[in-house]
Order: sequence, then structure tokens, then C-alpha cells
Amino acid sequence: MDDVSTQLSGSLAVAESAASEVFVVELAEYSGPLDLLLTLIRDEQIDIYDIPIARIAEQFLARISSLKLDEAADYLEMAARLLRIKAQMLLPRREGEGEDVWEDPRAELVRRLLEYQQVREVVDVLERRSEERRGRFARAYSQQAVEVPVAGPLTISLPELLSAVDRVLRLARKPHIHDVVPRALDVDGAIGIVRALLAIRARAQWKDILPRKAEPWEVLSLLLALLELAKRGELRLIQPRAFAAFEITRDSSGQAA
Amino acid sequence: MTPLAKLLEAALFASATPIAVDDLRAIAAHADEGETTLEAALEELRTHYDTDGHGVELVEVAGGWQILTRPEYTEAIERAQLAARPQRLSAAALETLAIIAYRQPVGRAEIEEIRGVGAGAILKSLHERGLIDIVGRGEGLGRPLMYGTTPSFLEQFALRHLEELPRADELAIALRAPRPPTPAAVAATKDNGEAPPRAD
Amino acid sequence: MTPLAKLLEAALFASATPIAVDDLRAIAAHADEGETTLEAALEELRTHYDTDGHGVELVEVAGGWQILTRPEYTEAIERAQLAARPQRLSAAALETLAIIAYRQPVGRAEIEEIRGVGAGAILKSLHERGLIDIVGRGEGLGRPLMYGTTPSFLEQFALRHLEELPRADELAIALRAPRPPTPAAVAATKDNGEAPPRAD
Repeated sequence: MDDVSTQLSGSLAVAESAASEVFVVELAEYSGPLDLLLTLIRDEQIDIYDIPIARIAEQFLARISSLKLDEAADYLEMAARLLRIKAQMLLPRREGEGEDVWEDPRAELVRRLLEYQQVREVVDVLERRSEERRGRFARAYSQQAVEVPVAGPLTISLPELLSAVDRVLRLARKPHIHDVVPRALDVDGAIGIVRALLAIRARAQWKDILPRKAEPWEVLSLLLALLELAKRGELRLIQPRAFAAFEITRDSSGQAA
Repeated sequence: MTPLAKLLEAALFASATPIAVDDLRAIAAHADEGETTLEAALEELRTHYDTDGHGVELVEVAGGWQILTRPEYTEAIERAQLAARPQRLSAAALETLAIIAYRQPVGRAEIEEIRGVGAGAILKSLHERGLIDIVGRGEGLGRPLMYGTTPSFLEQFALRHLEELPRADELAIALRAPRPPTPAAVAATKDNGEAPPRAD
Repeated sequence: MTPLAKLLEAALFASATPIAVDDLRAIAAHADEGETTLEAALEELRTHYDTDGHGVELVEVAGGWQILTRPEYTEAIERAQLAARPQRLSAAALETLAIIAYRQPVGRAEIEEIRGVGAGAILKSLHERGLIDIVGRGEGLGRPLMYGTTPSFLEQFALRHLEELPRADELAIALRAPRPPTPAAVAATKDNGEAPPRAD
């Protein structure tokens, strides 16, 4: 993982130019978005309680931009979350009101990261144990069993059966309530939106393309679209200064539709 | 024991089949455990098991070698396990049996739907134990097998007939919503004479 | 060796999986091999393997006992293709197992929430490998299936029981009170600056 991070620690552009199968394989080393995030935090030696969200979000985007887009939904959801936190970090100070009760927008993320880190720690223990066990073999030969009756004397009692009935009744599935239909992302549609916007404006911001009360699938679709278009060189994603919202600019060298 | 004898013991233990002499020789050659010859090491292992009082022995079979438990123990173990430990039904098996008792005749799909897990292996084992039987075929796709309880089931629970089972509404929680009417064809094929406790 | 130790050796040799203490006790009781207690006989067998120089050893695992080859012979056994190590689990599978081991019974949604990724395929494969089992249904929408670890999980991770895993408060990050909805606590830590995330 270390060499991945050094290769990728650069900007979005660096990651883009080097993108392809290699990184898809490398990214498979991360077991999920939290793993990737934790790796970034470790590599950068960042205090987990005070994460520079803007920087981490940028690096996170840089790494996932090399993912094959259709495999990246979980990562993109996290990316969207980071961007949202980043935006929230800017809000309350302006309103100036209630500084004491200001809730760090990163708190939930920190909680999840700590929880996840705990899981990783248990994984280390499990890995050691399993390695130890894998090196030993149990008896493989199974002797011809002496012919025994299919079942020995059976002990079951009515109370046992009735408590099983009771369990079944408790467990019985309610009639079918609903089916969860995975909402397909509409990346092509989102690409159309972004292109249309950039056709009339040289630069835009995230909030310009995002509908009010956007649903998660819309956010993800747009994010995918941006990454895809950035990869194709049709636009650039720029963050003018720290903590600023990133800007989407038409890339003059590219051919916008 | 010499290093080679220990290595051979581990190898013979881990192998699912007897190991041919040639293969044993290859293991020994690769391990390069000094002077001991394969024959000497095998002899050492065999003697160790025999004289030191072990529950296992080294036997030569079909051009190879194998460690086997001594016959006098094999049977003792099986018998002991069987006699001392009357078999119990797993919670999953009991639940399946409960569903069949109350809803017979009932097909596998319905059982699985209620319990949320596959029921194939459990149905097989309940059938082998003689607690349930196939009582007909249901309507619908593939004419599924329908199961019911057997007289031996009643005997097992010291019941004279199925009506002796408490009605579902006497149990802690009422039975779930009524299901579609049972296919009459199936009900007719029930051969052990017991009516289900409730049509529900 | 005492008769009971020999009998136990035969029993353990005959089994590919650990034998539960209760079953060993049943075997011992049935055999009626005089004064020796089960514990004494197991200890005798273990000591014999250790001091007498054997290629195998007696280990306590998953609430029972099992004879295994010693680690130093792994390579020779694999080279001779007598047995193969089981495949390593992926990091994702290990994470899922860790969560289940600590929180059982636990539903899929909670696992996915903690890991931030879908768990369906992994749960299926862990279930197929016999490492986890469905232990019931939870409350709430759709009565989700709840998962727990199996004895085979203990066996494959060389654990005598679940308590052998580090307690949550022994981990470097001692978090995990039951889902504290208190971002205030975290925000507070932030204020005093440099709370190091990890001990290492």
C-alpha cells in the first residue's frame, strides 16, 4: 500500500494520466472507502481528530478517479460525504451564532473511522491466528465408520418442540413488504447536464450543477460525470485555495460538445 | 524419536490416503535428516506405537504406509459416543418440525419462506429419522413434495394424536395470518390419518 | 500411557475436527478406564507428544481438543502434496468476520454501516465456508437475518473460545460504547488538540 500512496500522492491530474488497470488492481487492496481514507490519514500522519477535510477529500478523489467508474459506488458515496462535510465546515462560522454548540461536521466521520480502525485491529489478531492455524494439518484420513444405526436414541420433548413453535412464530417473516430496487446511476444524463452547463459558462461550481435536494444517486451520477469528463480532458477540477469549493472549468484544449 | 520418524509421523497423519514407499522416500530425501534410513525410521515409529502403548498403530497397506487407530478402540469410541450421547435435534430441525406439525401438508418452499433459510438438508435428516414423510404433491410449479408428520413423530412426543398439540392461539403468540386454502388434492393423500391441528 | 489416554488418542486420531470436551467425557465415562480423570489423561497425552518427540501435538481449540501436525512440518507436507493449506481470507472477509465475532448476533445493515461497503457476497461466502451461521432474525423492517460465528470459526482461527479475542477495551482504540450519538464528545477532544489516534 505504501508504494501506491507515493505513486498517487500527487494531484488529480497525476492520477489521471497514470490511470488504468494497474490502479484498479492496486485499489483492490483497499477493502473499502474507510480503509482508503484511513490509509490516507496514516500516510499523511494526520491527527484523526482534526482531519483537514479539503486536503483529504482531494486526495481521496484523486485515488478513486483511477477506479473503473461502475465499480466505485461505495467510494463515490464516501467522496460525496467528504465534499459535503467540507462544505459544512464553512457554514456555521459565517452565521456566527452559537459558537459554543457548534457541532463539528467531521464528528460522525471520526466516529466511523475510529470504529473501523478497531475492526482493523481485530483483523490483525485474526490474521495472526489464522496464519498460525493454517500451518497445521488435522487428520485427513477418515476411517471406515463402524456401521451404526442412522440415528441413536432421540431425545426431544414436547416443551422443546413448543418453544420451537414459539420461535418460529416470532421469527416468521412478515408478508412481503417491498422490494429494494437498486437505483441505477445515470452518468450519461449527468454528463449531458455538465456539458450543457459548460457550453454556456466557462466555469461553474458544484452547487451550480447539483439540483436542490438532490438524491444520493443524482449526487453520485454528477460526481461520476465530473470525474469522467475530467479524465477525458473536457473539464478541469480546480480548488483555488484551501477550503474553497472546487471549481469546474471548461478545458479550452478539450472539445466540449 | 529421530527427526525423520517425527517427520514421517506428521506426514502420515496429514495424509488422506496411505503414502506409497516411493513418496515416503522422496519426503525423507528432501528433508535430509541425516543417517536414518527410511526403513529404520518407519520401524522406529512402528515400535514406538507398539511398545509405548498408543491408541494408534503404523500399518503397511497396498504398497504404502498408514497410521490407523487400533481396532479395539474404534468400536469403543463409536459405541460410547452413541450410547452416552443421545442425539438431539438442532434448533433448526425442531423449528422445521414445528412448522410441519402445525401446517401439514406443507411444501419445502413454504417452510423456507417462514424460516428464511434453506431446508433441504434438514428435511432429509428428519425424513431419515422417520419423523416426517412425504404425503403428496402440491399444486403449482413442479408439483412440490408436501411433508407431514409420521406416527413415529407422535410416539416421540408421547402424543395420541395431533390435536393434542396446543392450538397455536394457546401459545404465546398467535399464528401468523391465514394462508391460502390448502389444495384439497393434497389433503386427500394424507395417509397417516391425523388431521392437522387447525385448518387456520 | 494409561488406558484412557490411549483411548482418547484413538478417538482424537479418528476425528478430522476437534472433539468437544463433553463428548470426550462421554467417551471416558463409557469406557470406564478406572481412576484416571479426563483432564489427567489429556494432560498425559499432551505431555507425551511434547516430551517424547512427536510430529504431532495436542491442542485445545473451539471448546474441545484436536491433534494437529507441528508447524515445523508444514512445508514438507505441502511439498509432498499430502495436504494443502486452506486459502487465506481477503481483508474484506476478515473485517466482516471481526465485526460478526464482536457483535453477534448482528445484521447485514450494521455490518455494511461499519465497513461502508456492501456485504452480501461476503456473507454468502463466509456462510458457505461454515464460518458464520444465521442465528435468528432481528427486529425492525423486514426482520433482518442475524449472523453469528460458528465453532468452525474458532477452529480455523485457533481460538479456544470467543473470549480469547481481545476485549474491546483492550484494543488500542477503545471505542464502541453502544453507538453513542455524541459528536459533542469528539468535538471536545478536538479542542484540546493533539489526542493521538493510536498507541503505535
